Amino acid sequence: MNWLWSNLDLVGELMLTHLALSVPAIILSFVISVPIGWLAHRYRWSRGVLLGLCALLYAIPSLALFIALPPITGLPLRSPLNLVIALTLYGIAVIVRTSADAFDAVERDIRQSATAVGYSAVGRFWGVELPLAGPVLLSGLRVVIVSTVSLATVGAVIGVPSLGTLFTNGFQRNIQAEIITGIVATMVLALVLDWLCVMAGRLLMPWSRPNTATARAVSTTLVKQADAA
Amino acid sequence: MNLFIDGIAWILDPANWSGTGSIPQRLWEHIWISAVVLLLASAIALPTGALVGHTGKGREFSVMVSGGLRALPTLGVLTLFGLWLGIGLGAPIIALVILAIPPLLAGAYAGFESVDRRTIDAARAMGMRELQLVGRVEVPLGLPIIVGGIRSATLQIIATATLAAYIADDGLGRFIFAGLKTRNYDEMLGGSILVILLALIVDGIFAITQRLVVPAGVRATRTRELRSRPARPRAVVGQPITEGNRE
Amino acid sequence: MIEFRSVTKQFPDGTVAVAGVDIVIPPRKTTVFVGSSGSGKTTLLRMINRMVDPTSGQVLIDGTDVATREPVALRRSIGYVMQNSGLLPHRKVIDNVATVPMLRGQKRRDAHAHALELLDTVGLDRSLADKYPSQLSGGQQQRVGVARGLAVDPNILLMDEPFGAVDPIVRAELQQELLRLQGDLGKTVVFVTHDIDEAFLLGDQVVIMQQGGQISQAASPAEILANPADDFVANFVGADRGKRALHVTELGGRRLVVDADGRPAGVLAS
Amino acid sequence: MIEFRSVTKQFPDGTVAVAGVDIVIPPRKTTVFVGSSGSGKTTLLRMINRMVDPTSGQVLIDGTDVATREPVALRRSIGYVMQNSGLLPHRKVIDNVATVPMLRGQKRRDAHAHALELLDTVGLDRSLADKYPSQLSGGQQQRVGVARGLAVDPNILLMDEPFGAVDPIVRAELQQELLRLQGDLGKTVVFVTHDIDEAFLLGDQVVIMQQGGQISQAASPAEILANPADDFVANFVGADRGKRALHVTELGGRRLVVDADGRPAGVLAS
Amino acid sequence: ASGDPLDSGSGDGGGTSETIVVGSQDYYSNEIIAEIYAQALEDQGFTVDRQFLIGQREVYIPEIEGGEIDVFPEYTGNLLQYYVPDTEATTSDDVYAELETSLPEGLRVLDQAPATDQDSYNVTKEFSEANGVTSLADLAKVTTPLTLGGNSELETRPYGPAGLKEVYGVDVAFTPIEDSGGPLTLKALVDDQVQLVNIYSANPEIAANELVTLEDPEGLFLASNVVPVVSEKVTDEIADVINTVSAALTAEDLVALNALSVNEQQSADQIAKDWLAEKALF
Ligand SMILES: Nc1ncnc2c1ncn2[C@@H]1O[C@H](COP(=O)(O)OP(=O)(O)OP(=O)(O)O)[C@@H](O)[C@H]1O
Ligand SMILES: Nc1ncnc2c1ncn2[C@@H]1O[C@H](COP(=O)(O)OP(=O)(O)OP(=O)(O)O)[C@@H](O)[C@H]1O
Ligand SMILES: [Mg+2]
Ligand SMILES: [Mg+2]
Repeated sequence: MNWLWSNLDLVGELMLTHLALSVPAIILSFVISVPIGWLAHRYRWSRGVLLGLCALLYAIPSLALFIALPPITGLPLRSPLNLVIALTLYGIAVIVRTSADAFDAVERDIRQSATAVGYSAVGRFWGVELPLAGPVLLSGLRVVIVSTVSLATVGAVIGVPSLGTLFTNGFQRNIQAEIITGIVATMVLALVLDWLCVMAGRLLMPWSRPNTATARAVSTTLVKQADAA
Repeated sequence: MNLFIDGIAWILDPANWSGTGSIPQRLWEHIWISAVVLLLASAIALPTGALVGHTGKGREFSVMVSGGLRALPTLGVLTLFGLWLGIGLGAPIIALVILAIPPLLAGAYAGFESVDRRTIDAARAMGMRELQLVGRVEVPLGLPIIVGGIRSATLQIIATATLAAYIADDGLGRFIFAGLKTRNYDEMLGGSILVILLALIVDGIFAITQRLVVPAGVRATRTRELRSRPARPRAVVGQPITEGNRE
Repeated sequence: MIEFRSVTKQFPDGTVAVAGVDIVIPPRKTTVFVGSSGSGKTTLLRMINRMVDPTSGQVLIDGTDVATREPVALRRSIGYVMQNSGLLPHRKVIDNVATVPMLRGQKRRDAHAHALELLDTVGLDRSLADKYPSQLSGGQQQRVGVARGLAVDPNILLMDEPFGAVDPIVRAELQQELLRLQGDLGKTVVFVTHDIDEAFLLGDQVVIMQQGGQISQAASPAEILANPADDFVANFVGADRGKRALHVTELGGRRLVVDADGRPAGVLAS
Repeated sequence: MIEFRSVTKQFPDGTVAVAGVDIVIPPRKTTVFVGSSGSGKTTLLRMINRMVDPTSGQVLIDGTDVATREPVALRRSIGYVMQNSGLLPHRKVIDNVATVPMLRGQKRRDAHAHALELLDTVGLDRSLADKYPSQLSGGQQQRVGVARGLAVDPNILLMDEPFGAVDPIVRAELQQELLRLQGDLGKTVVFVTHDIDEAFLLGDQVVIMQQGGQISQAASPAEILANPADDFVANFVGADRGKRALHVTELGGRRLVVDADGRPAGVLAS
Repeated sequence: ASGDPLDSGSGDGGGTSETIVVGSQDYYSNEIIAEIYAQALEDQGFTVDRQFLIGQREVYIPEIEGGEIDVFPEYTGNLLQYYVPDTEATTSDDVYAELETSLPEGLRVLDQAPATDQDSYNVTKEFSEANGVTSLADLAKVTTPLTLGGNSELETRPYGPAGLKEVYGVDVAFTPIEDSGGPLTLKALVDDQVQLVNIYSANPEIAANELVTLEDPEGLFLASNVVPVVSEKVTDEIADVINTVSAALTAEDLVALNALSVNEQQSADQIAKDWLAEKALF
């Protein structure tokens, strides 16, 4: 506790650094995954390939990816951008499958009825398919938030500062309070982002009362992320 | 890309294939740790998940627990337990077990939940006991998803077991740490490539297993599913009966 | 004989599914519960094999309160057929039919041999024995469901909307098949349906349920049609909509029976 | 008037859903396509608004081949009501009804005002306007579906098993409502159903489809009943099962009409 | 190096125009020194950008060479070995002299401080007494198998297991413990999982746990004084400020500073501020 009070500044600063690493990765992976997921949903033949690639990506250990990326991107090992790219890739690996599932989950009847009343293909995507895929997309996003925030700490091992720095530093100095603070701060960050995401979901999708279908989607997302097509 | 060639050359270098800290030794350690962790975590998570999935009770709770555990940063747990337990496999195993529990738990209960309630209902109505219901209906039908959970957990274990080398002299992660400290990028990359290969091979094995455990009758449905649908959707306004009284 | 004595069922969430039901279900006859969705039909049916226990009141089979019977043994002695057949998708047809005998400890060989005979009984080709349920049509699946219900030669057969999910033509076939079977076997059949026409076709006794889990009328079809107990029943069977108020008219030399709206119901035979 | 001229549809997987259909659908009347599952009813219906294009043959509306019309514009000019209402679950009732007018560019205010009137037309309380579809009962959802179908005041209304998923009692209400509406509005209604009773009730012309996408008979209900074109039709309408072969009997002083199996069909009025 | 107020005044003028990037290793003691440099510079009106906790030498040296970091606290012996792995120098002055000539183009070292923080091998008091070991040379007499614990890079260092064998004829096994002589290393030693550990000489835990630091008569370890490595961007004004700091930083000071970090759990910021205030250098 003592440690925490005298280091509030440091913790706050690292939290911001941590946010700066994970939030762009979360947003990027979401924005990139939704179109990929839609492709996998729309064109059956691409599904196996795309989801298979994601499963491969997901199988790559984080530390190994952090190290294997720089030769490809040409960035220095310690560059935060390197970490953001790696985290984005993991996010994509997790969420592409969910977004394919999300579009699959839009009922055929509703899609057809939208066509029948005269929606054009583009209008149907924005007006019907995307919003209806929303709840499941949201569930995928929530998984990505939690895993990205937690994974970003590993960067500390290769010298990219984040809340994970509290682990490596506290470890060297034998200060348990520092490590515990790091763990709690990471979890708080993850849960707050998650909560914000749920709130945004309620605001944007007032029709989707929390129901078992989405709850189930969340739990299957946890399982399916490694489940190749 | 040259770096990758160097990394692969490092792997192929015969000097790295014998002696202490050789590739085979590290590989074996990595597999061994992963197996122990998987067994321990499964022993905790699978029965719990089965219980939750079968009874439908405690679902919220286990979603919360597995969500919370996911948010727990493994590196933090590892260093914290490292301080308490010292060098050796104690801390990495605990940290990895905690890491593996959420996907296993979620896989188990999602697997059980994926079984059509009406099928379970019919089986109970025919006079199956609860254990028979679990063993003859829920497990065989939920197995693909349960195995999916095990697969996901195994991948995460293998990937994260590299971090064990932060505390213990074990596993393929040693190459990464040793390389990192001595600026030997070949070794780091070589070690990373080995972990990636191991993960991909194990993943491939699971992918095949997961297909094999889909019950034959269910596999038959999948191919027809695209087109067939109930001739006449029944008129349902009330909710289907999900559970009656249970003895 | 099955007897409900002032049976009430309130679910933990407060829903009263069945409210003070008294009814006697005669043996070796078909009793059909009919009513709209949520009127408690399924709940009533499931009290017979203790899938649901009443909150108050008693259900008796041949004078014994089912509450005194061990549920699993009780269920194994009663046939149960449900909508969508409820077959185990990972078991072959033959294994599905033989499930209950095998649960009861019968040898696999014997159970299978008997199951094959049952396929004959319900009018299925024996070649289907080795298929999985998903490889059958909806009607065939329902027949397998009936075969499974008959596998332990139960006195009582509970059928919960067994034909609800099949085609009208197939449904008509299945209904005829059930009538034939019942003529041969003479089980105590308790049947649940939405469809008043089906109820009138199959039921020796028809029980009309209304929302809230109460019985509006229990009588033979003819009796109900001739003397509906109240407006609800009259409405339900269609008497007040003119659908059952028929008269005769001529068309092309044949005598058509038409309802009050001028829609034809059939041709007068004699 | 809608006209099918030797229309055939073969899906890419080889299924022939519709085979050489020729039929004229008269204006301002209700034509009902009835047949068992897979007989191509939906496919036929969807050719009218180009949700499906025929492999060969032509579909004409008032003499114009629909193939020459732009699909999206065509669809916006035709009402479409389907089973399970097909409402957009993420839009309020009022927005659902106003969808097509707004797609056509009408102002939100005007579209909403008109939508409220339509709720009256289909017998719904205006207070439901701000609810989401999932907050309505099945019957209410269907009514909203009909209101949406009427929103652009189309000449043609396509209805694909619109009442297939609701309770028998609610269904009867909806059928009466449709009869009333049609009496007021006089649209060209093309209606698809499984249910021969529904077909006889609603159809001015009833078209009986058989497996393989062919028409067995197209005529008025009375004509079909009096002179079924072939065994298939006779079977389908129940004439050969005795269901439509009625005779009269006495019970408790009232004259019951019963079918060949002794099951009562109704009471003789006069 | 003097605390001439005029000098620092002119430093003000030159320094504020550009930001000086101060780096540190991923090691709390190094971070404290870096923080002292930073605060001293800020005190003199320079603008400082802190790039602390950058992992090990192998990661940050390229960044100093590349001009991304201007001032970095280093250790003479370790740094010399980095550039000249087979160096013969061992004494403080020899090492410093050779280091000055071995640095690549664009890098230089400022004055070295009296404070040292060099690798040292330590045993428990019990082990020392039981085996009569006080010097590395004594280890050759020990018959039980010995395991050395330390960061993984130690295994390949000239003073690692190979050096021990070559210089003192001692055979040791090696166990990597990845905490730079921190708590795990200590715990492993106390639990007798390893018998010999590499701990930096300025680590306060040596005293706190009554460890015996083995003498090194043959000079296996190089002397390793604290020394700032700087880039070309560092002007004389800046150098003066840092040299003033270095001159004041004694070996005892460093141990005390580290103790504040580990035992009192104070932040580097606080420790540096207090130390500068106490020394009143400017
Ligand atoms: N397990 C349960 N928990 C709470 N309410 C229940 C449960 N099972 C049924 N109900 C409620 O009890 C009432 C009667 O249900 P029941 O299934 O018996 O009706 P039903 O007549 O069979 O309807 P349907 O024709 O739709 O099958 C309904 O309101 C239903 O929602
Ligand atoms: N998109 C499609 N691709 C391939 N086959 C199709 C497609 N749509 C329908 N079919 C097939 O065409 C046949 C006719 O289908 P259609 O949906 O028109 O029948 P229907 O009479 O409406 O049946 P239902 O009563 O079940 O709605 C069926 O065999 C069906 O499987
Ligand atoms: Mg029911
Ligand atoms: Mg259809």
